[in-house]
Amino acid sequence: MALESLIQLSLVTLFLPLAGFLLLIFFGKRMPRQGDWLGTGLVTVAFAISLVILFVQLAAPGPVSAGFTWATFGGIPGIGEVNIELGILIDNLSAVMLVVVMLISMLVHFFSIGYLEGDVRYSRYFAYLGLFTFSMLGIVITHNLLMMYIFWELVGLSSYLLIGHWYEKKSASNAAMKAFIVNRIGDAGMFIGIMIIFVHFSTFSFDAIFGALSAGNLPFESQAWLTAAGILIFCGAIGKSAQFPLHVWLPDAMEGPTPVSALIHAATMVAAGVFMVARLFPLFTADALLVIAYIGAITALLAATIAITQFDIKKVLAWSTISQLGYMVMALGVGAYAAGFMHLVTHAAFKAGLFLGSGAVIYAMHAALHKKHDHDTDAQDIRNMGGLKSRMPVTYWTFLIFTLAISGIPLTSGFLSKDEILAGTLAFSTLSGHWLLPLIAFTVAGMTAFYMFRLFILTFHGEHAQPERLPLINEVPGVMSIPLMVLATLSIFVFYSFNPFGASSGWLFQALERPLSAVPEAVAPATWPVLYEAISRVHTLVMILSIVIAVAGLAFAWLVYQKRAISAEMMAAKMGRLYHGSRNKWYFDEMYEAVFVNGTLALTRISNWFDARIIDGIVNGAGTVTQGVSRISGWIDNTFIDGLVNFLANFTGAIGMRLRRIQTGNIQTYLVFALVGFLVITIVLLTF
Amino acid sequence: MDLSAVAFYVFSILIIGSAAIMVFAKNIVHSAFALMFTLAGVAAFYALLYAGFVAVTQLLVYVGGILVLILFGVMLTTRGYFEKVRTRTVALLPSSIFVAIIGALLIAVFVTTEWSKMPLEDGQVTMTGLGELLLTDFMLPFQVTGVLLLLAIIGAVLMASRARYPQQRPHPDNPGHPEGDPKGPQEPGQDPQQSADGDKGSG
Amino acid sequence: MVLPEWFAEPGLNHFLVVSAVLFSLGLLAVITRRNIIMVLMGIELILNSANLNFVAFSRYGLLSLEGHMIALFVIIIAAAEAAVALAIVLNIYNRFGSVDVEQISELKE
Amino acid sequence: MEFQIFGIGILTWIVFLPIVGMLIVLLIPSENKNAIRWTAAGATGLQLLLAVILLGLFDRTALGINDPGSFQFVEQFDWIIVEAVPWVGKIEILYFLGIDGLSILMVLLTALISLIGVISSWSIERMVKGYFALYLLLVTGMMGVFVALDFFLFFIFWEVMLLPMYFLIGIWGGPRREYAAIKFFIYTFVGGVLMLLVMLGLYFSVAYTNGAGEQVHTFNLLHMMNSANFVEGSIFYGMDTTWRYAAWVALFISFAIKVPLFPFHTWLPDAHVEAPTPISVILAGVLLKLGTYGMLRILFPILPDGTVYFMYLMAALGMISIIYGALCAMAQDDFKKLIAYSSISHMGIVMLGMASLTNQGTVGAVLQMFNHGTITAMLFLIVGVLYDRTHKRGLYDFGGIANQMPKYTGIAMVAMFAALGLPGLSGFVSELFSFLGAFSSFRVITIISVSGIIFTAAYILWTIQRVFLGELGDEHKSLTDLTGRELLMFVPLMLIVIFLGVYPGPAIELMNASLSHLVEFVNVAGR
Amino acid sequence: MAEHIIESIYRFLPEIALTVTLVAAIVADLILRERNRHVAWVVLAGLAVTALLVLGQRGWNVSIFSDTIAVDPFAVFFKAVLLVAGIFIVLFSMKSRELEINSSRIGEYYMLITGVIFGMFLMVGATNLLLMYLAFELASISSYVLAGFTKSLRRSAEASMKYIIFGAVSSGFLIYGISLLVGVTGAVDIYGVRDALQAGVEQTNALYVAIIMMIVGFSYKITAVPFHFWAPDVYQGAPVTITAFLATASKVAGFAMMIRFFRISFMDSGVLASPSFDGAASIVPWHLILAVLAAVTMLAANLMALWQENIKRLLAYSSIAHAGFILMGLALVTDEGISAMMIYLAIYLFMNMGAFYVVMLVANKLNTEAIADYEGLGHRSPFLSVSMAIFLVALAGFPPTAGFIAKVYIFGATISAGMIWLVAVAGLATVISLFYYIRVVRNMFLVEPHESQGPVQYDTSSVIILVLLLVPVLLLGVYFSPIVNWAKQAVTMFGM
Repeated sequence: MALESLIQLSLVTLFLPLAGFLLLIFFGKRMPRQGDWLGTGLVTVAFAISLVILFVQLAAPGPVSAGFTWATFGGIPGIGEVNIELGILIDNLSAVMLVVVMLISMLVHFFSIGYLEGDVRYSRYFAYLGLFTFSMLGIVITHNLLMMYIFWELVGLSSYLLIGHWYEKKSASNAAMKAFIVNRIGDAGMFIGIMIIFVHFSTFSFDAIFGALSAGNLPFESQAWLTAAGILIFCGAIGKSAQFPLHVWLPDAMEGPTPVSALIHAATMVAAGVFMVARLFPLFTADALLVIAYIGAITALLAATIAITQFDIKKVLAWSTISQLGYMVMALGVGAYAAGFMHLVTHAAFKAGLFLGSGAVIYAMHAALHKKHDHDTDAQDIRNMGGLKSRMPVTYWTFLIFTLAISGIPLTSGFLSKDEILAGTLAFSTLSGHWLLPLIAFTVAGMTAFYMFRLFILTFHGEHAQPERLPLINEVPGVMSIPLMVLATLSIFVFYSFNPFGASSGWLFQALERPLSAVPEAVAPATWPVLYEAISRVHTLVMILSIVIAVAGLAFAWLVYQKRAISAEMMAAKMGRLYHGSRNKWYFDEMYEAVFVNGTLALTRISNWFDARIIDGIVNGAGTVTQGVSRISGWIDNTFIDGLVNFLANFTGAIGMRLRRIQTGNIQTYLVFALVGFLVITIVLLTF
Repeated sequence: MDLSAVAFYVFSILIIGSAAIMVFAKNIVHSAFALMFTLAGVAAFYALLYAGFVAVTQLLVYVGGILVLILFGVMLTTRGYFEKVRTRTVALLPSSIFVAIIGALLIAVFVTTEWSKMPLEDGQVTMTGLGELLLTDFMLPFQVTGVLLLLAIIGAVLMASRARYPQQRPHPDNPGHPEGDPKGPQEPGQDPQQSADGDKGSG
Repeated sequence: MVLPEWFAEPGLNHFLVVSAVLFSLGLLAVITRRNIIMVLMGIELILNSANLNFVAFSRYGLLSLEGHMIALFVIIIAAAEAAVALAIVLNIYNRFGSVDVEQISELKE
Repeated sequence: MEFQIFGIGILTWIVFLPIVGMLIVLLIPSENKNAIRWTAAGATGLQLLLAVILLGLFDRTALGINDPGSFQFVEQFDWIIVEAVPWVGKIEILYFLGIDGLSILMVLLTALISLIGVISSWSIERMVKGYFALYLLLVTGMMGVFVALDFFLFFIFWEVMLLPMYFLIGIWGGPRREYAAIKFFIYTFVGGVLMLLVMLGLYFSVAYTNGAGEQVHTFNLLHMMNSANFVEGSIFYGMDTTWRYAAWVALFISFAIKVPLFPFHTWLPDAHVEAPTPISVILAGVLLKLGTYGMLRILFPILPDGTVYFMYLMAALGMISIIYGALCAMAQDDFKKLIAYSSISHMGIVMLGMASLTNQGTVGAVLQMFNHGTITAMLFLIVGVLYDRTHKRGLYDFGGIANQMPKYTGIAMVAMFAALGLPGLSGFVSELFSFLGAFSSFRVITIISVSGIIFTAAYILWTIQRVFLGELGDEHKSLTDLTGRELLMFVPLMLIVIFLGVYPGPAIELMNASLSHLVEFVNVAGR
Repeated sequence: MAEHIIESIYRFLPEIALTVTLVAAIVADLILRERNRHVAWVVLAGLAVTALLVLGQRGWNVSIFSDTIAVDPFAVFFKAVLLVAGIFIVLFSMKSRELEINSSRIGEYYMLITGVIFGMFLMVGATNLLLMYLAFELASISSYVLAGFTKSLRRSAEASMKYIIFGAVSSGFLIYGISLLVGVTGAVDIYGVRDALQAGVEQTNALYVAIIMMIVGFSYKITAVPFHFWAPDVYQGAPVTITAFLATASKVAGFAMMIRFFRISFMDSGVLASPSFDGAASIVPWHLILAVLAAVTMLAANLMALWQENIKRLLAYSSIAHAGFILMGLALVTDEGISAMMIYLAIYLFMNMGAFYVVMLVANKLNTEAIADYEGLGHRSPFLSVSMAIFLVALAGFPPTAGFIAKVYIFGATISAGMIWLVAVAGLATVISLFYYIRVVRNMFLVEPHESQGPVQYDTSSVIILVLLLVPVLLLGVYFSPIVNWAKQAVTMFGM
């Protein structure tokens, strides 16, 4: 297959979901079954094409790209031309990501058919899913920063729309808004980063930028600016991938329908940040990468500590997602490029599975509650669950596989990628001395195993909170359970590497070769051969350690929640403040509310006051003048109330008033004034 | 000090003194008579300045005409003889100081100025000369003065007379009462006794 | 300039000084007397003072007979003006029943 | 390029068609409301047709700006000629129309918004005749400003807009219309006086030698742009003199009032809130552009030294406007007022882009002018639709109308996200290029300004939440979705917004040559 | 000499025609007796004939009657302007209801109007100081009477009283100033003054006093602050036709005389301001005095106008303010400035007349002059209100009305002369002026009338007169080269 047709195929993949979106938004309501078949069908076709692309690309010698001129500047005599191109780049990275996105999207489409049955805006929902898929693909296959930013924001839009799908709920629309605005903050940083790049290189194209960088052409001739550009662009990832300190939106985003959480807020969109860092990897200096690594580490730890104490099934998964994203970011930061990206892929599968599984649970719980006309019990609270194993076997078993995968138990995909990340961090610390990173990485690995099994056990094992409700809970229909099974299958190691204890020999790891850094050597990170050597040295140790830690976490959870050997309440009481901090997400929301939200609101009020009182002054006065003499007295009162400028206008009017008084009606007074005028002129003239 | 100097001082005292009396006198009739002396004094000055014809005219027109006119005015605007003849003078002191400043200024300027002089001989001033000027250089002013006097007469008659044709026509546009005075904020109702066309004066 | 000497021989300046005094007194009458007729008399003084200037300049200054001529015209104008003014004063008296300037001040702000 | 209809140039047609319409409107008896409306629609519709023809015939490579040869559709006649007298040379005022890349989009925008304004005015029932007569006069003024190349002519058109606007707000406006109208009037009048003074100063300073060897004083903008034409010893002679800077400041203020830039902006919220919907549309859609257009057409090329000298001032004011406007918008409870403040914020971006004196910056700025015109027009129409139905504008009065009025909500979403600068819609493209251009000239200012997009997102989303999302109140259960007439005004705007968002290339190409040349010229002449 | 006089008489035909008109009016008044309102037609005919004769004078540049009066393009320009004013005033008077209060004396009214015009004709041409004074008095004395024409009204009587007192004192100042000027220069005509000044005058202080006193006299006529005090009261008290006349024609003539005096005696003599005042050469910074007067006038009048409740009074202040704008032109000491003044005066005539005419029509119908009573007029009488709005907008100086052109030229000349401070003051004053003009417009259009108030009717002839005034106000706004060319040429061919 000619490589050019890859471009065409990818365009088809890109536009099929968009077509679905457009058709559904305009005609969805009039279609049979509100057109869910259309959206799902188009995405399925697109998935098939993306598989073709992946296979062709893996067989092909190198990346393919194509572009067209979007806008042209200059080009008149005396001014050079600047072309702004949009275009597509298909390489291994994008091909893999393409398949991941399409796969999850397709599965979520199917799952949604069951999950959202009978929803008010059923067709709208599928339209938005199409829009999201389109936008996400745009990020994946673009060959330039601008288009990435464009789709970056569009993804944010579709996320906004989908989180706010049930906008009648105040919490849903709030969450949607919060997601968008927090993302915007990150995007603003990214935008500034892009500006730095563009203003210097006059191009958005990755290749051209890397090329220029390799040639030693730095933004504003300064390494500091390059680092800054890298960090600023990474801000986009901080927002989108919910990294500390912009992680606050993701848990709230769980207000959206659960399949949406699976697709967007677990598997694909939030991973876009990781993808972006991978895509721009050559651009980052060592300093920038270090910042990235630490951000990732902090995020991973922070989210893990919070996830431990949450009771909402989706919230636990949300925090775990953040934690895992932190992992990926950290991996990229330390230079373990393939490991980080591989974790993205594996995580996409099992986390989507987890979410869909939780969706199934919620769906079932909801149905049961509905039958009992119980509208007060929270269908998502794990304290209200328990013992579901018997009622939902498919869900149970698939969920178990996903949980094992995320905990990093061998034979799962999660073990493969997590192992590589841990190795990468440890290797990095041996090279650079940043020992905090591996420490956090291992701690988080243990915590992950613990809280995931806590969730698993509380949901599926033990006693149901209200035993009489349990019989009402039923397994979900096939359209929902089949995606679960697919994803569970994909969480097995064999799809990524035939060696269950070493990913580096697998096709995926091989395909994701770390690109060469384009930055000057002085500020470049350790090269891959160097890092690889270090990894090789620590690999066995890491593997053993990671298995031990994961099993320990698992066992601890088993002890606490299954055996009840240790009282969770007692532990919480002992932890005291720490527990409350964790339970309350370390008060980030409250802090932001107090500082940023209230600060901004105060600022708006100040601005508004300033506008109305101070600046508006002059015309207030002026307007009143014309509004009639009848209100003079009231107007004079205002003189002393309104602001400075107002005073000036009033002053004018007041002079007018004073001047008027000399018009007394007495002709002799007039004459005296005239004579005074005469005298003044004469004296002035004769004296000077 | 020759005779002309003596005459000058005598008349200047007369002029200034009677002018002062005119200004400061309480009784308007006294003022009018004081004005007469001033005007006569000025006429004498004219004579001193070789302007005999002007002096005569001054006497004729001013003393004979204007002053009489003023006296008529005084009488017509007072109810009964010498009853309300006394008129008020207000803010006299500040006004006097103020005017004195103007006067002082003028005097200072006049006194300190070195005037270009081309003294006139007595014989140069002849009636013939004046007449010639009147018919040559001052021809147009002379004619115009005629028009001016005509207009002044028309005006004076108009202002002082009562209506010629008492009957009123309604305005073609508006059959309403033509007397209506557009209402301005400062236009109070008229004194019924003094209302329209009730003119008592006569030219 | 020694004073006595200056006084000894009356010249142009002397007449001008008298004219200035007359002018000032005229002004004073105009601005202080409340009777309109008195105001008119003040105006006559002002006109006279101007006339005196003309004639004095004819006698001593650069003018010759023109000064006399102008003086004549001014006298005539003064007469015309006085006639009209008195007619107006009569009208005022008929309307207001008074010739007090202060009372005739309905037109004002 | 020549294009004439009945021997009269196309630009004359496009400017004076509304006047013809106005005269016809005046002749129609006032009872015949529909005839009046159709006349207005016809006049503006024809105008739009002509504008489209212009666009079709437009040569994208011609430079314009200060190059008389490359203006298009030029019509130049002597208008006022005063023959030479001993103390001053020959004086000429020209009837000089022409367009270049800077004005073509503005002409198009004016024609489009005018027509949409007429459609939106269909619901006006009071004194229809007077309304449309004034409206058409206003349209002529706006169009005239965009095509005039003689300062005098420019000024006349500029001021002609004032009175109709005053009446349109003052008679057909909301409860505080009088206050708003006078405020608008005074502000703009002050600007007008300043402009007049500078114009006269320039006029006396500029003289060129014509073919016959006479020295001719002229208001021709192109002659004013040539620094060699400044008469030695005249007030604006030379470069970087105090008087030139003073003139720059005065002219800048007069334009900034129209833009409006902080701190000259307070007329805008009031005018917008009180004006009837179509007038708000015109005001936001076209009138605000006059200020920035005037700067690019007159201030920059004629006083390039001042422009370069005060570059940072302009950028700083732009920055303040962006952030301050956004913050004020966030504080509003009134839907219309919110949009009004958002206009200040968005025009700040225009200012920032222009101030950069870079190619991308100015192109972005002009594109932003166009896009803001279409987007804000939509937003005001959106408020108007709601106001027509409920007579309420408070943001807290609504909620949950998304389900009740899906078409309306869809269109509103497009407009609002375009205002928010969402990629794929036109607002993004112009903001992008404005910022890109600005960043190469001012790093710190631009970085601060970019934070404005966060505030913008905040207030727009907040608005969407308060108005469209949430539970539907009972009193709004009877709301009807858009009618055909209303769709007619939204759809073209929406298509433009989407098209330019997806593919701005053609629009940029239209003005690229002229603006590149302008930037080049100002940078060379001003430094 | 005889030929000169015959020649002079030939050159003097318009003025003679006016005199004949005056006489004819007197005769007609006697003949027509109770139908004396038809005297207006006689006067109109006379003015028409005069207009023809004036047109015949175009291009002449002679000095007649022994250099006492000039017939030059400058004078012709102003005569034309004055005739237009005169004709319109007669037309106004025929429509005025107010004048019927004293309808039995309407014959005299027209005679006096003719007389005033005659006086003004002399004012614009006079080059002899005595004739200047005479013409000044001629125009004034008739005006005093006219202001009090509706003498049964107290306000009218008061107006004429105030007018004559202020006028007489001011003319006293003028003649006193003239006497000193004559004494200093020894010349009785302005050419002589010019020559004397050129030769150098030693009596600097006396010259100062003379010029200041003359400026006081002129300033009264053109209502420059602080010599304007009579104007608001008189304008308010006088019949509206006369107010219009005083506010336009009288001012035009005053300016014309003032321009001629300063232009010939000072500008032509090259006697301009110099920083040193101790030199022997007498140098009077008269233009600075005028500049300050102009600035003070613009500011004070506009400020005082802000609060007016009476429309006539408002227009009075407005006209005072305009005098300030116009006076700027003379303060510049350039021909540019003078031509700008001429343009301004001509345009000002139309717009101000128009405003007064509407005021009169409204007073005729509604019997009111209060601005508050203009509320809702726009709805009751669109044509009248729109016309009024146009006139006011023109007065405020908006394009595309003629008022804008007037401002453009006067501002332009000021900038050209480099008096930036003055033009800044003028700009400020313009902004202030907007407030009160727009207030009237606001009352007319932005306020709804009460339901009881029906439409205001007016007859066709009123419409025609209004249109006659509207056309130049609008036309001169978009095509003004004829008047500009005329003014500039007139200044070029100034005097001898």
